[in-house]
This record gives sequence, structure tokens and C-alpha cells, in this order.
Amino acid sequence: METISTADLIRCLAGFAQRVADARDELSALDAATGDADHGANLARGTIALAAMLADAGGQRPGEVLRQAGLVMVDTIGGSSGALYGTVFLRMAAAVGPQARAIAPEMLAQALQAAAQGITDRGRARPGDKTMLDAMQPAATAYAGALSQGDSLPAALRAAADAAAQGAAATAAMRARRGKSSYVGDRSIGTVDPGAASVALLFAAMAQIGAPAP
Amino acid sequence: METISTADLIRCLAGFAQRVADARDELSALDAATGDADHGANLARGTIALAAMLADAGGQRPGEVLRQAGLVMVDTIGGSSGALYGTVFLRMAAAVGPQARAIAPEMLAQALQAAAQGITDRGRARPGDKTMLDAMQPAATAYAGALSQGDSLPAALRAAADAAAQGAAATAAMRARRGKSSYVGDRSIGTVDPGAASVALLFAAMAQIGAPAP
Amino acid sequence: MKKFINDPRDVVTDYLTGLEAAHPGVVRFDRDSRILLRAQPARGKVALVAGGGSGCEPLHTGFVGRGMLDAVCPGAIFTSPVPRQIIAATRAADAGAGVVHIVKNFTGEVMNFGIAQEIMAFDGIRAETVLVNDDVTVPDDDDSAGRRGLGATVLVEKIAGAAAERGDDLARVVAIARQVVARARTFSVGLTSCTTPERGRPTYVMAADEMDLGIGISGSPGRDRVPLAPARDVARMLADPVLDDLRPAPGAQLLVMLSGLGGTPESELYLLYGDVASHLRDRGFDPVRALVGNLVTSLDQQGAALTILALDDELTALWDAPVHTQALRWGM
Amino acid sequence: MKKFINDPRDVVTDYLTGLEAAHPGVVRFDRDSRILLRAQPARGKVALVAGGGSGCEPLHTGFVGRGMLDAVCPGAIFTSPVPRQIIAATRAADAGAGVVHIVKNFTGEVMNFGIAQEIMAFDGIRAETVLVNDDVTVPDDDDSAGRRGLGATVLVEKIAGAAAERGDDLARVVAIARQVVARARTFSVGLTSCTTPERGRPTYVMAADEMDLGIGISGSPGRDRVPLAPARDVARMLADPVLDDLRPAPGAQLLVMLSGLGGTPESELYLLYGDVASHLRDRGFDPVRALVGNLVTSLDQQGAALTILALDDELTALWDAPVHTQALRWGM
Ligand SMILES: Nc1ncnc2c1ncn2[C@@H]1O[C@H](COP(=O)(O)OP(=O)(O)O)[C@@H](O)[C@H]1O
Ligand SMILES: Nc1ncnc2c1ncn2[C@@H]1O[C@H](COP(=O)(O)OP(=O)(O)O)[C@@H](O)[C@H]1O
Ligand SMILES: [Mg+2]
Ligand SMILES: [Mg+2]
Ligand SMILES: [Mg+2]
Ligand SMILES: [Mg+2]
Repeated sequence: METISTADLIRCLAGFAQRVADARDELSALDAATGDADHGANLARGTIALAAMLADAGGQRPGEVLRQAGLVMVDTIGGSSGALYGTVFLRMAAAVGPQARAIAPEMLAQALQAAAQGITDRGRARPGDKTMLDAMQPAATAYAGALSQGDSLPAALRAAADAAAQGAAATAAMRARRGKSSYVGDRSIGTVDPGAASVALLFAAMAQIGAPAP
Repeated sequence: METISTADLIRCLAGFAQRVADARDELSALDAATGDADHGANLARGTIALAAMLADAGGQRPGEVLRQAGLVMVDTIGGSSGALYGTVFLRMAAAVGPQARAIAPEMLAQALQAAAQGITDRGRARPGDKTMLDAMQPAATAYAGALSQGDSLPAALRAAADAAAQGAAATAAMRARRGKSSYVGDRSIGTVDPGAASVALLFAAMAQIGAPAP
Repeated sequence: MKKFINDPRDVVTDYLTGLEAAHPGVVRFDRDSRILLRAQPARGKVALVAGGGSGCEPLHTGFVGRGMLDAVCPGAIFTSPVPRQIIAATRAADAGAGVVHIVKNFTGEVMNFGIAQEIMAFDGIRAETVLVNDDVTVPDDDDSAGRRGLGATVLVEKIAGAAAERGDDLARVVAIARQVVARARTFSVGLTSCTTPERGRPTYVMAADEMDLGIGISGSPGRDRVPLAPARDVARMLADPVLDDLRPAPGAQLLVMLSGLGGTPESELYLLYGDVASHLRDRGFDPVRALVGNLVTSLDQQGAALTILALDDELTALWDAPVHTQALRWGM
Repeated sequence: MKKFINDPRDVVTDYLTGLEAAHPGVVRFDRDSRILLRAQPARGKVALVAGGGSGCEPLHTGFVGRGMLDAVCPGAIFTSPVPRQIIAATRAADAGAGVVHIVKNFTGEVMNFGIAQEIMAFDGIRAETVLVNDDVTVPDDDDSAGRRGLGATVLVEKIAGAAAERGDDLARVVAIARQVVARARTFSVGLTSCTTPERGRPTYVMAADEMDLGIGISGSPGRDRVPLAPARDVARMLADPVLDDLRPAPGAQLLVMLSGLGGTPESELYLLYGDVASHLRDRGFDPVRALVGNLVTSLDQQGAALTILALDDELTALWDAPVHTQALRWGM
């Protein structure tokens, strides 16, 4: 596997939807610790709609699939994560562009960096603020680093997934400075940020497309 | 002891106040089972005021003490028990009359019967309706019966107290047909009526005045 | 117990102090007599007096003001007022055109108003009693204390209040009030027990999947404990006993009051109201007026009470007439 | 979970259905776009649009009607609306004199309104944003998402609504709204956690003798967990941070809003208000207007939020101007 086709992308997004469905209560429980206990429900609303949209997406180019994914997220989720996940996918769509028939590894590196930048633009989050960005940025960086080391696409995706998971885990020690958790001050320290946890699920799903089918 | 003096009466009422204070939570708990959980608080409000009133009552005749007790109950308790306990004492006061310097045993028999009748008049309660009357009427009857058998005043008061206690206990098996407990239908069966329980305390306090001082 | 209170013995007085502080233009709190009066006493009209155990707010204290009550005598929590308060409220309200006592059919309330009237009779003060007994939970026979006065009390106070305000005489105000009683019924459901300040813990325990049908006010348990049900079914369980007892004419115009019991958020009440209204329409009635909110409560209890009044043109006009109290306000 | 609901996924729609059924003369529910509009759209005036996560009722849905809002886009429970709804509400409200978006400073709300405005800009539709951020819990620095928009939102909606209703132009309505934001502050205390329909159990656990200082809406925990205190002390804990941040002039006339969080009975709120008012007087201020009730809530949470607005003559007049919505009504 050397590029990501529309079919790969659809499998990846469907996998993400499945992981969100499975982790729904867990994500809301993380949000309950410092926020408003709805991140799982919010994201699931989006990924259920996303899964429905994917059913008709087979004939489209990857950029268009990403664009529609972004619009679906924006239109169905609401809250912070609706705007932020929407931005993530829309920025990736813009980086990939409408023409590409498949996503080349370097193109994905740019798309991931654009996605991380999108989170910063929309939410004014900086690394260490205990947000989605703390999973997204390490993943984008790890992916680009792996590629530049000459790793294969599947290996780079695994590196990204590992970095996202580690980044999410690291948010437990952080004090929130963005989003609803930031209101509780020091009480935000001690649990993983739900948005970072869900971003880790997204990268886990991406890594899966490079793995041999089960 | 052959009659009840003002001093006896004051001791009796003070003893009642003490017993109510001790049983306050228990009486409210009985009320909680089928009513509104306030009988202990209600009655205690009355008997605290009663105890205060007794401090100045030493120079009065028994009928006046009973009348003032009735007014205090009416003025401070509210709810069903305020009206009913007020009626009990006011009817007893009327039976004793303003002139008597002490309450003779037969006079007390009339007073108790008048008190029971007062409950019926005010509350349209019949025996077996699971109310105060189910302690009051047996007590009045037992007292009169003991006297007519030739028992002493202390013995007759003990008989009344026993009958009141038994009458109260017997209300557990009754279905309420008066007062708030009557709204819950068959669910009123199973617990002692709080008003009957407090009437038993009154007769226990009366029996105490005939007993040798501790 | 998690409540905004100071000393449990002071809750009624402290509440009335706050009510007066928030609405000095509407009510005046006479602390010595513990009665609540209109800030500007009315003149020359029939006076309306009510009172009952506290803990059911806004009943009655939230309904003092132009177009509704003249004076209220609030008792201790869930305990009807004492005669002394009733007498003070009656004297303060009396504006020379007669006084109506609106009495909910609870033993304590009936007896204390009765004693007060006996005492006032010595002074030649007379008050007409309107007994409210709209609760369909209890069969209307002699095997209980009789039907409780519940939500219809609010409707009596509003409608008779409007009649008094427009200048109707005593007989007419009483007749209208009794007509409201005759045309209104209530049925209630409780989801939780309330917690009184005095006891500091729930009065009784209920499983998480249970609810109580046929509760009243003052936090007594209900007549039947049944499984918790979706709002759609609760709407039917509330409406059917009311309709079956009231038997409004087919197509009748109804005033529908859905009151929370204090601890139920208004959003849930509106949701439930939607299901009630659609069930009423399905049964062929026309809910033309709605009043939804926490109106007749039992402290922090969760639950709802449905009151239905079969309207006629006069009752509708009196309902729509201006009112300005803490809890009900329109037209001024 | 003991709630009057059907399917947890339908709570918002079912609530709005009931709201429309109860107040058909006041609001209209557009089910397809999930927006709430005035029953009679206003003409030729500046339009006010607001929206946020549901579960905070009556905010904002209870404030649609004459003298207040024109359209509201309610999100899922505690989740800000999506751009599509915001756009639909804006289009429906636009009466040709400009649109004001009243946005509470929550990340989700700010971002979704922002996206909606970016999209509408393509069509040449512009809306002015008034950002409400009155919560003094959070320091006003960059170490958090910034001060939340809480109770001041109601005051902005009422006062700017009155300005729009009397015919003020867009710039003036926006200026008045921003003045309200500048002169209002809020601080809140939570006694319990709320229970969302989705999760069906309390969001967090709190001991029986604890309370949370510095909560917001949407049922997040507070900044400090402290021992439960009597109402008199709670009044001070609420009022002092507000006054110390707002710093009204000595003797200033204040509008005091004490909102319950949904599960607190009004009688407790009035009791607490009494203690707040007397503390404000002790500190030399004059509480001339009061609004007490469940106004900005978090489902069934118990607790209270104090909002204080330093009035001037114009704001007072606009506050007193007639309003007719589900939750606020006077003068008509
Ligand atoms: N300003 C922000 N920048 C980046 N991420 C943010 C920001 N605000 C919130 N988030 C992310 O959103 C997540 C919360 O999403 P969600 O619970 O669905 O929305 P809401 O906070 O509106 O309830 C947080 O865990 C955090 O990762
Ligand atoms: N109609 C009645 N006749 C006789 N006793 C009654 C009647 N109604 C109530 N009671 C008595 O009053 C008691 C309840 O008193 P209390 O709880 O103080 O008043 P309330 O019922 O008003 O809350 C009952 O237990 C019962 O004994
Ligand atoms: Mg959240
Ligand atoms: Mg009782
Ligand atoms: Mg009682
Ligand atoms: Mg949310």
C-alpha cells in the first residue's frame, strides 16, 4: 500500500465511526470529570451520520469524501467538537484538493499538519492546553518524521497512532486552558481530555487501513 | 391521692411535654409512613409553648390551666393535631369548669369522655378510623370502668394509660378513614397512627402523676 | 439535606422576608401576625383570603396581589395555619364588602378555618367558605377525609379574584368560585419523595424505577406505586382519571394546568404538557388555555399534577383578566 | 433517572412541541430546522437571535416573543447548535433592519456562530455579534476559555429586546447590549450534579455536606468544592465575588437576578434572595429590581446563580418595558 484510495479512506472513516460507537460512554465519562459529559454522545451523533454518508461515497475522490465528512460533522455534532472535527476534515480536504484520485503519503503529512493548524486557528489552542491538539499535533509530527526517515505509509500511520495515543494519555497531567475543562482550574488535572482521546481513536482507525485485513 | 390538684395537673402536662420532646422524631417517622411526617414537630411546637405557659400557671385552678393549655395548642400547632388537641383540652376545661379547686375522679371521667366526644365532633372520626380517637376513647372508657369497679384514682389512670397504649398499637392493623393517612387507602395499613401514639403519651403522663415520685 | 436555608425553624419567615424584598410593590409581609398582604390594600371589594401549610409555594403566597388574593396566612411546613393567623388575615383583608375563605379540603385546614370562624363570629365578622376538593384520587365517599384541594385552588383564586376585582358582590364571587370547584379536577404523580427542612432526609424511599400515582401535596406517599413510565404514558395516566371523573362535554374547551411539584424542571413539564395536550385532542377536547410550571408544590419533590377546568365564556374571560402577583402576571 | 421524557434523543424536540402547544400565541416551532420563532414575526425592527445547548431552559426558548428574542436555535442537551440551525434562525428572524447574534462565550457556541457567519457572508447576510461573558469564576486572562456567558444573557436579551422593539437601529441595539454585558457579572453555586437524559445518572458525585463554587451551566463541576453553608453565608459567597469584580458605585441601583439551576424550588430561591438583598444593602447598594426563579438552568441541578447589573435610567426603563414571552411577562 503506497497511497490512500477512496476505498481506504472510507474504511478508515467507517472504522473511526465504529470505534466512537464502542467508546461512546467512555468518552462521555471522561468529559464528565471536568466538562459536561457529552463528548461521546456528540461525536457519535456525528459519526453515525458520517457512516450513513459513506454508503454513497464510493464514487468520489478522497478530497470530496473528506469535505463531505467535514460538513457532516459540522452539521450534526454542534458544541466544540462539531466545529473542531469539522475543521479537521475540511482542512484535510483542502490540503488534498478536489482532483487527487488517491492521497499520497506526503500529501497526508500536509493534510495532518493543516488539520492541527485548523484546530489552533479555530480554537486558539496551544500545545499543552489539554485539548484535541495534544493528540493531533504529536500524531502529525510523528507521521511526518516517520516518512522523512523513510518509513512506509503503514509504518508512518502506526507511528502517528502511537503518538496520538501517547499524546492523549499525556493530557491527564495537564491543566486545561481551553474548552469547558478550563473553567475548573486545577481540578482539571488528573483525567485524560476527551477530545484528545477521540483523536487517538481517529489515528488508530487510520493505522488500521495500513494493517493487513483481519 | 384522691383528686388532681393544679400542681398535679402541671406535673402531668409538663411530663407530657417531656415525653413529646423525647418522642418527637419517632412521631414524625410514624407520620412519614402514611402522612406528611410532621406530627412530632407539630406537637412539639405546642408542648414547648405549653411548658412555657405552665411556668405561670401555679396560681390558677385546674379548669383554667386546661383552658389555657387548649388555647396554647390551638395557637401554636396548626394542622389537624392543633385543632384536635386544642379541642381535647378545651372540652376537658369545660367539663371541669372554672370553679373546681381540684379535679375529682368522676369529674375526670366526664372530662375524658367530653374530650373523646370533642374529637368526634371536630373531626367526624369514628372508632376504628385509625385516629387519635382510637387511643382516646378506649382510655376514657377504661378509666370510667376502673372507677366504677372501685379502683383508686392512680389505678384508674394506669388502666387508662394501658388502654390508650393498646388502642394506639391496635391502629397498626386499621385502614385510615380520616386525616391525611386516609388518602393512601390500603397502604395506610401496617403502621401505628401518629396521633394515637401521641395520645398514649398523654395518658402515660397522666398515669405518672398517680405514681410515687421517682 | 441540601437546601438554601438558615435555621429550619425559620424557613417560612425567611422565605416571606425574601418574597417581600423581591416584590415590595406587590406584597407586604406582616411578620408579627405572619400573614402576607397586598402592598396596596384593595378598597370596597370582596376580599379573598387563603392559607395552608407552607412548602407548596407559590401557592398561596405567590398569588397575593391585584386580580387574585388579598391576604394569605401561611402555616408551618405542611401544617395548616393556626386560627390566630387566619383571623389576622381576615381582619386585614376585610375591605367592607365581605370576605371569602378559600379552604382546601384538608382536615387541618378545614378545622383551623372553622375554629377561626367560630371565634370571629363573636365579633360579628363573617366569612364565606369556598371548599376546594378537586383531587380525583380519593373516591367521593365517607371512607376518607374526602377529596383534597389541589391545583383547582389556583384556578379558584385567579378566577374568583378577577370577579372580586371587577366589583362582583360577595354572593356572586362565592358562586363563581364554587363553579370553578365544580368544573375542575386534579390527578398527580410523584417521582420522588420531598425532604422537609425539619427532618432533613426524604420522607419515604422509592425505587429508581417506581412512581407514585395519586399523591397530593405535603409529601405524603401516593395511593398506588407503579413502574416508572415514559412521558407519553404518564400523560394518559394523569389525564384519563381526570376526564373520566369530570366528564366534560365532547369538544369542550379546557383550561389545562400542569404543575410541577417543586423539583421538576420546567422543560420536563413542557415536554409532558405536549403529550397531555395531544392526548386531550385525541380524546376530542380542546385545550384552549394552558398554565405550565411549578405552581402547587411539595418543597423539592419531583412529579407533576394535572388540573383540568371545563371553561365557559365567563370563566375564560375571568381567567384572561389582568393579574399581578409574584407567580402569575399578565395584562399589567 | 426519573424524568418526564420519552426517548432521550427526542427531549429537545418533544420539549419544543410542548412549549408551542402551551403558548401557540407566543411561539412557533419550526420542526424541520429545529428553531423556535415568534408566533407573529416582527416587522422592520432589529432582530435578536440566540441559541445554545439545550437543558438551560427557559434560556433561550422561554424568552422568544414580543420585547425579547425573535428566533432561537437550540442545540442538543448542553451542546451548542450547529451552523445550519443558526443560519435558519437568522434568516427567519431577519426583518430587514439587521440581526444581532447574542452569543454566550462558550467555545462551542462561539465557534458554531462563527462558522455560520462565515457561511452566511457568502450570501451577503451579516449579523452583529454580542458576546456575553459575565462569569467572574474565571480570571479574565488567556489561561482559560475566558469568562462564560451566564445570567447576563437574560438581561441582554430583555434589555436589547426592548431597545429593538422601540425601534432603535442596529448600532444602538448592539451598543445597549454591550453596555449590559459590561455592567453585569455572575457567580454560581451548585448543590448537586444534574442528570442528563443521555447518561441517565448524575454527571458527578458530591458528598451531602459539600457544595461547588463557581459552576456554570451544562452541569460541569465547579472550581472549588467547599462545605455546605447556611443561606446567609451562601448569599455572601455569591454576592462578594460579583461586587468585587463589578465594583458598582457606592449606593448604585442594582438589578439582582437570582436564578435557580432547575432543581431548586422557588421558595428556597426567595429565601436566599432575602439574604442576598440584605447583604447588598449592608454593603451600601440599592437592589431596586429583582428577578428570582429558575431562569438559566442545568436540567435538574440544585443550586443558584447570582447576576447583578448596575442600572442606569435607560437600562431601568428598558428593563421595565413590556415583554411577553413564556418565561418573562409584564406590561402586556
Ligand atoms: N479551544 C479549543 N481548542 C481545541 N480543542 C478544544 C477547544 N475547546 C474544546 N476542545 C476540545 O473539545 C473537547 C470537548 O468536546 P465536546 O464535549 O464534544 O464539546 P463541548 O465542550 O462543547 O461540550 C475537549 O475535550 C477538547 O479536546
Ligand atoms: N378527622 C380526624 N379525626 C381525628 N383525628 C384526626 C383526624 N384527622 C387527623 N387526625 C389525627 O391527627 C394526626 C395527624 O396530626 P398531624 O400530623 O400533626 O397533622 P396533619 O395531619 O395536619 O399533618 C393523625 O395521626 C390522626 O391521629
Ligand atoms: Mg462536552
Ligand atoms: Mg402530619
Ligand atoms: Mg401536616
Ligand atoms: Mg457540550
